[in-house]
Amino acid sequence: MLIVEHFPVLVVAISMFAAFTILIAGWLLNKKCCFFISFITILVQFILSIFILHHVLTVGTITYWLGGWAPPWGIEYVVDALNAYILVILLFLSLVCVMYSKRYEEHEIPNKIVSYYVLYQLLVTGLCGVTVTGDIFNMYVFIEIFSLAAYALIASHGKIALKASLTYLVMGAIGACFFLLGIGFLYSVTGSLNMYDISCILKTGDLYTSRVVQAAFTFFIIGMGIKMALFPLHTWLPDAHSFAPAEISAMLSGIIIEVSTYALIRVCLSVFTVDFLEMYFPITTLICWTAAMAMIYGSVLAIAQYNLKRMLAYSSVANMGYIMLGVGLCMSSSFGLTPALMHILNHALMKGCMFLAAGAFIYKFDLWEIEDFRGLGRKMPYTTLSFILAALAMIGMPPSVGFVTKLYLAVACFQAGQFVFVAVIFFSTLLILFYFWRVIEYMYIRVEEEGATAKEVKVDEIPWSMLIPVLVLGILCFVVGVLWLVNTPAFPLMDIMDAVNAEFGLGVVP
Amino acid sequence: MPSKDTDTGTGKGGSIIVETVTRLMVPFIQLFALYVIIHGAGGPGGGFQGGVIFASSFVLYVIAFGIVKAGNRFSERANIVLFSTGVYIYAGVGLLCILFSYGAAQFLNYGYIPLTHHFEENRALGMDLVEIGIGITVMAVITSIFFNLVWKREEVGEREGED
Amino acid sequence: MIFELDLVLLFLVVIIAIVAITTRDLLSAIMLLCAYSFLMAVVWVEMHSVDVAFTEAAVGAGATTAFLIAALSRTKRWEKK
Amino acid sequence: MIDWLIEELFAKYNYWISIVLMLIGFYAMIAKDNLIKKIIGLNIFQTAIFLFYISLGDITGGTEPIVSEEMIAQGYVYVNPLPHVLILTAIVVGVATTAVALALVILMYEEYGTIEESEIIELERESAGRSDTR
Repeated sequence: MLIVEHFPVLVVAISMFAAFTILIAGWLLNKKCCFFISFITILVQFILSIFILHHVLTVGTITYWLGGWAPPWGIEYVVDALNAYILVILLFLSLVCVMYSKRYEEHEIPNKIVSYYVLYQLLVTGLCGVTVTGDIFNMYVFIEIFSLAAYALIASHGKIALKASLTYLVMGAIGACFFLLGIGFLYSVTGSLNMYDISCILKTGDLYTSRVVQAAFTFFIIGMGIKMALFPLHTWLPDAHSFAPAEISAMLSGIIIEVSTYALIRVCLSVFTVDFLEMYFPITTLICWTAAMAMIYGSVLAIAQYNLKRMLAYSSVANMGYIMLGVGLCMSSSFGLTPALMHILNHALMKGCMFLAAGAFIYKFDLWEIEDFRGLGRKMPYTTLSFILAALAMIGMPPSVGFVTKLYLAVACFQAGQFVFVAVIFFSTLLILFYFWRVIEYMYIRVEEEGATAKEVKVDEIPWSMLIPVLVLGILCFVVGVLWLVNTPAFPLMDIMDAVNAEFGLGVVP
Repeated sequence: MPSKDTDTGTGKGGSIIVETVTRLMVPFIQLFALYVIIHGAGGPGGGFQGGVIFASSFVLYVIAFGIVKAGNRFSERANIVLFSTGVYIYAGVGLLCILFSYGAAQFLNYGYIPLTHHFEENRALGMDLVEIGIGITVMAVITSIFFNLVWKREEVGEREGED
Repeated sequence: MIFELDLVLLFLVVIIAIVAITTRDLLSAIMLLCAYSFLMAVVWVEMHSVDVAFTEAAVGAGATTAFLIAALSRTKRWEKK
Repeated sequence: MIDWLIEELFAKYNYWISIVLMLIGFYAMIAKDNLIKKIIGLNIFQTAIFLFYISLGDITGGTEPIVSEEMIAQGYVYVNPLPHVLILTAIVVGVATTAVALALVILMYEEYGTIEESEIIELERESAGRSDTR
């Protein structure tokens, strides 16, 4: 057995170890060491995940039988191109956020640092677990672990965040229970919990027309729809995103709802397979229309917000629409899942950068409202610069990541013959331009109204450990966009996409 | 560390009957909890249930003697060490399997830990070890949650446990 | 399993659940939830899942009730209408 | 008609009751104003799902899944133990969720002085209104 094949389980186990090491070290030794343990652990995990991705692309899928029990009796970890890709993204963003969190949390909650990092590490454990597992019940357990950590982390600043966290908890518990019910329905017809095994039994047993299977599918869609804030079920999202600490907002928007999306994609395509979706074609059409409504609704409500973080939260609803549009179109275009997966990475970069920058404004000057940002472009040049880079990427300036997504999505719509969605993409781009332009205007242009104070502003930047993550993400918004377009051998992003599409039998125009 | 002005109202101490019965019952409850933990592999029960029963003995103690007196006997630090120890046992056993077989066996494949000479016996012993680890963690976590919920302190960090 | 016993227990469970969510005294609601969990445990013994019944009796009726009462001792007992 | 009733309603009574309990719990989670009531509803909802799972594993005339070789040889039929194991895990998750929710409720009570959701929203709106006027 190759040592690389142990890495999927090590990614989860190391993280869990670290969580409790932080607890002991933080209470018995020193509060300062919590951050370093967390940072080093996530760095190691990130390196491991890159090895996993490399192995998956060069050799093939990793399957790992936990405890040596053969599936379908034991728990199996399966890592293919899709998992490995998501794993790398999530660990990269976690690394960036944990780096940012050092100064921010010392400033905001100095006496709860230990609990904070323990929960953060548990959050990463849960997210990694969802990603690597190939067992549907195991996936449920990990979803609950990361959700529990997320509830506590959102509430960590107290006050108004408590209400947001409790709303999220109630909604999230309903979603998770629906997921559990879906598993129960599937188990009752197949008698198995291993995803690959279930899909085989469904196919060979000709169970696609069974009502129980259809009900299970509906429960999965609704359950994960709540967790990933799909349009009509997104009501917990704006509060949770706007009152959480900055890096948790970035994680929520960039990773947590994306991992839920991953779970949905995995269940739809690995368990139910493309054949099932083709049999019930209205499902994908419905997903597309819901996504289109989410794009418009999120953008319109984002315009109505005065609070920057709340505006970004509604923008997340719109961006989930982009991802789901990609999922909905996956069977009718030659790109397959490419636009959806592409936007998962792109959205993580853009939203991560913007939420971290918004947190920087709060950290430095306690500024929440967009109107208060007058002249911020001179006071904090680097932070605002990276915010602007991410905003331009979100609007879709070539060659940024947002442009690449929109290009691929639009071409996919043309291929599918769904011209109305092209119009929707175009319209939502206009709306995005509108609401980000407002921020840019206040930051750079409307300085004069302040009068004399505008002249004597000094550069007053955030500390380096916070600035580097923001800058890195802001610059990556454009670098990754170029990488998507040119596809160099060193960063074979398109090869990953091709591997994913080949695995699910997508990307062939019918 | 214990705050005198708890609003739980249980600090007065109850009747002598309740206190004496509690004193008598607590060791038996704990013994039963240990029985449940050890017999988890072959019958109903296991680490989680045993841990909860063990923790419930502390809950009973709090109900009978009041939070202040119980709180003096309850060490936050010892509790933290305990519930980390449990996780270390659980995950450590899993990692030892990989180490002892030089990477040939999977995580949690207990058969490869050289406790005895039989593969199956190793597996049973490994399972017991894991149950004990889970039991310790659950006991500490449930006690900790209960104390944090019932006891108003300066800062209450909400903490949850999964085993 | 004994069909009649099962049916009676399950109806009792439903009634207790309805009363537990409608009563305005939160302490009695919590105690009813405790009773609900115990009856559930009996139902599960009767459905031959001893392990789950054991856990439900320890966790649902024991730990959860203790947590809820602990929380109630720090908040209000009566629900407003 | 009678056959249908017996077939669909009566023979599968534990599934129906599980659904009724689920709806009760769901109603409490959505409609109740009191936060502790919401948590009670959450518990009922989860237990209903557990009932569904246990009903899946149960068979008429089965025994507990703790059997020896001789008992199987004698023709004892034991119920499916896998759902039981799943439910053990789900119970753990459920109690963890309850604990987190209760911690949040206590903190909210200390913050707002009430555990009624509508009053909290009211208080929040007031404080938001004040921050707008500043």
